Amino acid sequence: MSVDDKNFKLSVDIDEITLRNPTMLASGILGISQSIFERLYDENIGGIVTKSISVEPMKGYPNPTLIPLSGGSYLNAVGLSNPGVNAFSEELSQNKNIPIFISLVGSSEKDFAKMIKVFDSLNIIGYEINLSCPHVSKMGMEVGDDPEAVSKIVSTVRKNTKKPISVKVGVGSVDVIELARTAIDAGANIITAINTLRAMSIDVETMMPILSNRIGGLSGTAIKPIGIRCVYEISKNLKVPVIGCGGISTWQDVVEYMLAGASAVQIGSVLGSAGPRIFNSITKDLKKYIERKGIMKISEIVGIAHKY
Amino acid sequence: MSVDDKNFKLSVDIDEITLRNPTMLASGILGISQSIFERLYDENIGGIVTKSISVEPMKGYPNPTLIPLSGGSYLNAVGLSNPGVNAFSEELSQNKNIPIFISLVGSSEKDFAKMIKVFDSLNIIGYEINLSCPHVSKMGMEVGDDPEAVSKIVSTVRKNTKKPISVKVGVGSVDVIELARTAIDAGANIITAINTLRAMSIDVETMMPILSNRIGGLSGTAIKPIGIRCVYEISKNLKVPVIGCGGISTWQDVVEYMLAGASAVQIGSVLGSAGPRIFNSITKDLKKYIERKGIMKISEIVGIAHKY
Amino acid sequence: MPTNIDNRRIVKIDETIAETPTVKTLVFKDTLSYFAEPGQFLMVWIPRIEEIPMSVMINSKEGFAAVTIRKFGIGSTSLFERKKGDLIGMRGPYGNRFKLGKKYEKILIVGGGTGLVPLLRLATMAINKKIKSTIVMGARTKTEVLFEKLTKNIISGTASSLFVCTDDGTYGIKGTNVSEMTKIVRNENFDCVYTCGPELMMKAVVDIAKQNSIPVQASLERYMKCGIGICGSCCLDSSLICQDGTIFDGWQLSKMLEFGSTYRDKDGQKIKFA
Amino acid sequence: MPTNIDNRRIVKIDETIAETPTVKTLVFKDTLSYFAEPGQFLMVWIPRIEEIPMSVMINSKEGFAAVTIRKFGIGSTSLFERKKGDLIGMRGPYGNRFKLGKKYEKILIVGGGTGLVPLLRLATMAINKKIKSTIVMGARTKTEVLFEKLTKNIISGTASSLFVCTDDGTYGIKGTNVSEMTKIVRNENFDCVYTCGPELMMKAVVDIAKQNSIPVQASLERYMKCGIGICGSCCLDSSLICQDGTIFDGWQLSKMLEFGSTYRDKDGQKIKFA
Ligand SMILES: Cc1cc2nc3c(=O)[nH]c(=O)nc-3n(C[C@H](O)[C@H](O)[C@H](O)COP(=O)(O)OP(=O)(O)OC[C@H]3O[C@@H](n4cnc5c(N)ncnc54)[C@H](O)[C@@H]3O)c2cc1C
Ligand SMILES: Cc1cc2nc3c(=O)[nH]c(=O)nc-3n(C[C@H](O)[C@H](O)[C@H](O)COP(=O)(O)OP(=O)(O)OC[C@H]3O[C@@H](n4cnc5c(N)ncnc54)[C@H](O)[C@@H]3O)c2cc1C
Ligand SMILES: Cc1cc2nc3c(=O)[nH]c(=O)nc-3n(C[C@H](O)[C@H](O)[C@H](O)COP(=O)(O)O)c2cc1C
Ligand SMILES: Cc1cc2nc3c(=O)[nH]c(=O)nc-3n(C[C@H](O)[C@H](O)[C@H](O)COP(=O)(O)O)c2cc1C
Ligand code: FES
Ligand code: FES
Repeated sequence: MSVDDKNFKLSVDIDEITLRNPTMLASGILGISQSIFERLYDENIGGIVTKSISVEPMKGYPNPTLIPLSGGSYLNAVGLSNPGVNAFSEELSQNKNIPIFISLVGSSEKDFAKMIKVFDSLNIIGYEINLSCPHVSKMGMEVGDDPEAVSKIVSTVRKNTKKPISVKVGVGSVDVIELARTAIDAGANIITAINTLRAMSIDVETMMPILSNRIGGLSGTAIKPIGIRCVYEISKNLKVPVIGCGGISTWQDVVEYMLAGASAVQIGSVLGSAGPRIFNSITKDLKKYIERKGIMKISEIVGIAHKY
Repeated sequence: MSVDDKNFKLSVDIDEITLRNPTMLASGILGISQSIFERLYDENIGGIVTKSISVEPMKGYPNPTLIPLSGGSYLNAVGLSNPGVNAFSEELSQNKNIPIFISLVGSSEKDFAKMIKVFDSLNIIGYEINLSCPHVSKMGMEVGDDPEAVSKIVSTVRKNTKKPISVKVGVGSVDVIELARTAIDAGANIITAINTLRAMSIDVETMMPILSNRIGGLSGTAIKPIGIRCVYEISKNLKVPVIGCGGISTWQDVVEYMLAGASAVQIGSVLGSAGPRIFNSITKDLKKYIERKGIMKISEIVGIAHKY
Repeated sequence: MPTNIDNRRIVKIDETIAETPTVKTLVFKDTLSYFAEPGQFLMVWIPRIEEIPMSVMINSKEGFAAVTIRKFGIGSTSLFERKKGDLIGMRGPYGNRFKLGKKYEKILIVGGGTGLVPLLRLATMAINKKIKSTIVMGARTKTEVLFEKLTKNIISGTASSLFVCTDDGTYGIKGTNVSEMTKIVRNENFDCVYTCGPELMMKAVVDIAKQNSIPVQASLERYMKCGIGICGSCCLDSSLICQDGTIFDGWQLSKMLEFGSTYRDKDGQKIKFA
Repeated sequence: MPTNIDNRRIVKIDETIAETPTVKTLVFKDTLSYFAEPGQFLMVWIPRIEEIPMSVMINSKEGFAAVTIRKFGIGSTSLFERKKGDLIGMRGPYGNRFKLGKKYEKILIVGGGTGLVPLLRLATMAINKKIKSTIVMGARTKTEVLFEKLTKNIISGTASSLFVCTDDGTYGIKGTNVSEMTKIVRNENFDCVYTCGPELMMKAVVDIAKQNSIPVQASLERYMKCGIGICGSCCLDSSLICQDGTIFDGWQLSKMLEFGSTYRDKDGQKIKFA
């Protein structure tokens, strides 16, 4: 079997982008180093989303910033720590062939315009706008919960770049479909769903919140059924390309998201237990699955569950 | 040690109600039979919330209505099946000393007024209004997502009864604190948080949604960190008695909810794996915990985490 | 070997066996079901149609099990109509099991219709343990007699025996399995009586066993949604049929006011047995 | 024995040992830490203050382990100040381990400061396996010499030996552990060199080992948030120190352009080693 045939079977289109397979790195996971991106690409990842980048470098919150919960779930409040637009454009400057989305976070339209100005000449395939970080004031979710702000920010990004824009939504206090609709109306091409859910953990011996920020975002296996539901509802109602994210740890989870309507998926927390080689093993298993099912191309399964 | 002493240590006050211990049965779990309530009371449960009752009997959805997920989480869409107000008041007519909240669900103020007329003379301690069932149209969450409807329904219930009213909130598309505030302003005494979260599961072999209703509510261990966060935020912001619910399966989980601000807790899904005797074992362990910590009364720990 | 019984398995139907015009057996490969204890049940998923509780039927192939369905409402009819190669899902096996005392030598098994399904698994086990089993099966009429050949195979070459009764006398002994049981227990001593079938039949079996001071175990049925002790729809007095049962002994049954008297329908209202 | 290393344990500090004016050891009971492999680390929680990675220190009591802290910034200072009876939390032990080849007979251990912590666990293990260990420890000055007595206890009655160096010559051999190592490897053959300490020191140790064609293993440090391969903050080239390391061999180190050259700060910007 030729390499082309192999690529053909797993390759997916998201808006105008083609990825060699539907697996992507979720934002904020291992997401600040070009060397790591190259290692992941060697492990057959389909695409990369970087850590959310802001105009200025951010130290983030003190530790604990991440808590492993039981059964493959995690709670985090890293506080969007990132090296800032300048250091990060330097980091990506040598990128050649890795399909990278840069995730952007900011509190004003100006922030986004500034970053695009720096990033847009890099070898990247698009942007993901993080409107759904559930634990940093004035960024992420607080913006995402304000439809007017969403609309303004997305239009600004749209005006400043020709590259595809994905808007990452979460389950906050605005209906996820409405949020997605607002983003699409303002010029977004793709919706990424979902980010972490606002959550908390308190230690019973010390009686204290564990995260330094007290409240953080829940990720991992716990949120998969919620992510599946959001992808299903968004893709069914809006007929836009959706990238599914949340709680994926097996090839079955990838298939489940695609059946729900995701054109591709992002994988995050499971890297903690499985390491970067999971992309290799999941893509191999995806290929076995479509061959067993007699499906020509994995993209054929996108949204099949809508029929039933 | 006398019985009184035992009761004193674990007893909790919620608004004007005193329960012998903070553990309650969550609505919809084993919740339609007086004989079962008596069995649970023999197992040392603190209080009961019944299945959500509507004016007319409801068959609910066809099966599958409940899916066990991995790691102690569940997805359900039973469709609020219940025997209706008349059969259920008959069911409870012989209740003497079991502290029962009746959970009410309806789509109009009239529905609620009708039910209270029938139920209010029974031997019950209060009502819980279900504004947060995430998977039945025109009931539960669809009402809960409409602040005006919430306000009207709660005021109507308030006008028709002198008993304490708890309003059960969930993570939908309205901010949980705002929803709680609306309910309290309209006359509710207590907030129960949280209900299940809208979620979905698709089978990868048949490519079909599993629940007959396709979308259902996520319960069990997955949602605990979200429930803890909601209880923390509601009790911190509104200073009202909160009953915590969601993903409790151990005494540590009960303590965690109480530290977050819950005066009592409701326990549901874990009954699937642990059976009714879990109330007995959890209350025993709670007693050991407070003795080890040198705490006189478990209610002293309510909301301690707010201090840090 | 898989261990999480809650995990839904999707299986291909390997074989279908027409037992009577309205009863069919579907055979499939599933390790957990193969190792089911006698009396346990599966929650069988008919995709996009229903999920219904079904006792685990024995099958001769290693690693295989089966369900035997009586065509009834939407769910069972749709399952009945599945063909070889179709996909169905299942979780379980759930519930407790028929218990065989260590010193048992002779047992009496009384069943009717698809109630025979768990009893055949029990009979197989008892006979393997060299316990002499007297099996009394009832049916309304000749065409509804179930599993006769299979049962004969199970008992062949052993001291166990089979009595087939039809209400209308078109086959075997004329009369109900209950009236036949009454005769049998008059002449022979048994360590235990086991029964599964329509509730009023079981009620009669339990009463006769009690009158004759024989221990008895009955597998009860109630409307089930979750099958695992969460929803409460299967409650009978203070018991949950799915979690505490389905099998109860004479002592437990004697305290159940609703046994043979009332059941709850899909919305939880109490209905009297006709 | 507990098995989920990700589970946070809250332990009471059982004993505190002042090692130097700025270094303290906290002893606590924790089965998982007691069984830690040499080189593994814990994520130690100082409630409402910080969570910091700490190598697992040996302790003589069964079921007990320890951490040895150098007072530095907020987190380490706050941990340093904890008293007997105080509660701290921990998860782990995480990371890979120093490997001892099956045929090893003689190893060289070169460490400085709290970098000695994982090396002492290694030395204990090596000596138990009858591997002759030459331990070279460095400190800037006499008051900063760490674990000398403890190490003497570990090696007493064995063929192993200890060299203590101070940069300023106020105690033991005058000079760095690196210059001492240079002398030692000239006269003796070793199966492997193990090192942990400041990165530029380790870089020198690794270079000398390479020049002398001795296999080498070094335990690296980078800023860690998660400790388990999720956040990426500990990346060094394409490696994650927490998940792929902390221990790397000479072959891996030779491909790491950033080793001894740059590290990333808390926001992920690359900084050159001074
Ligand atoms: C533990 C157990 C084991 C069973 N084993 C078998 C078996 O081996 N073979 C067999 O043919 N039948 C068995 N049944 C009965 C079988 O589950 C029902 O006949 C079947 O569910 C009918 O479904 P339906 O959709 O065709 O009927 P519907 O038209 O939906 O309902 C008709 C009647 O069937 C019963 N029923 C329907 N759904 C359920 C349900 N979820 N749980 C319990 N009863 C239900 C009720 O009495 C209901 O009134 C068993 C039932 C239980 C509880
Ligand atoms: C695997 C590993 C094992 C370690 N073992 C020990 C040990 O046994 N004894 C000991 O005293 N120290 C050890 N350290 C170093 C120790 O973690 C840091 O000194 C400590 O975290 C400083 O925290 P702070 O809050 O006091 O410093 P800050 O004032 O917050 O920071 C000062 C410097 O400390 C380091 N640091 C701070 N936080 C971290 C962190 N989360 N991860 C890594 N480095 C950090 C950074 O270099 C930082 O620039 C180890 C580090 C690692 C990575
Ligand atoms: C440690 C950590 C950091 C994260 N940082 C970001 C971020 O910077 N931007 C963002 O959009 N999402 C961020 N996320 C959310 C993930 O991208 C993803 O949406 C979420 O973790 C769910 O996927 P998972 O269950 O596969 O982890 C972060 C998640 C984790 C666990
Ligand atoms: C099968 C099932 C039925 C439920 N029915 C109701 C209901 O009728 N009314 C209600 O307010 N909540 C209902 N719930 C939600 C529970 O009361 C509870 O809020 C939720 O399950 C979270 O708690 P747990 O994780 O302990 O199960 C139901 C939950 C389950 C699993
Ligand atoms: S079927 Fe749900 S409790 Fe028995
Ligand atoms: S510390 Fe997070 S990846 Fe290593």
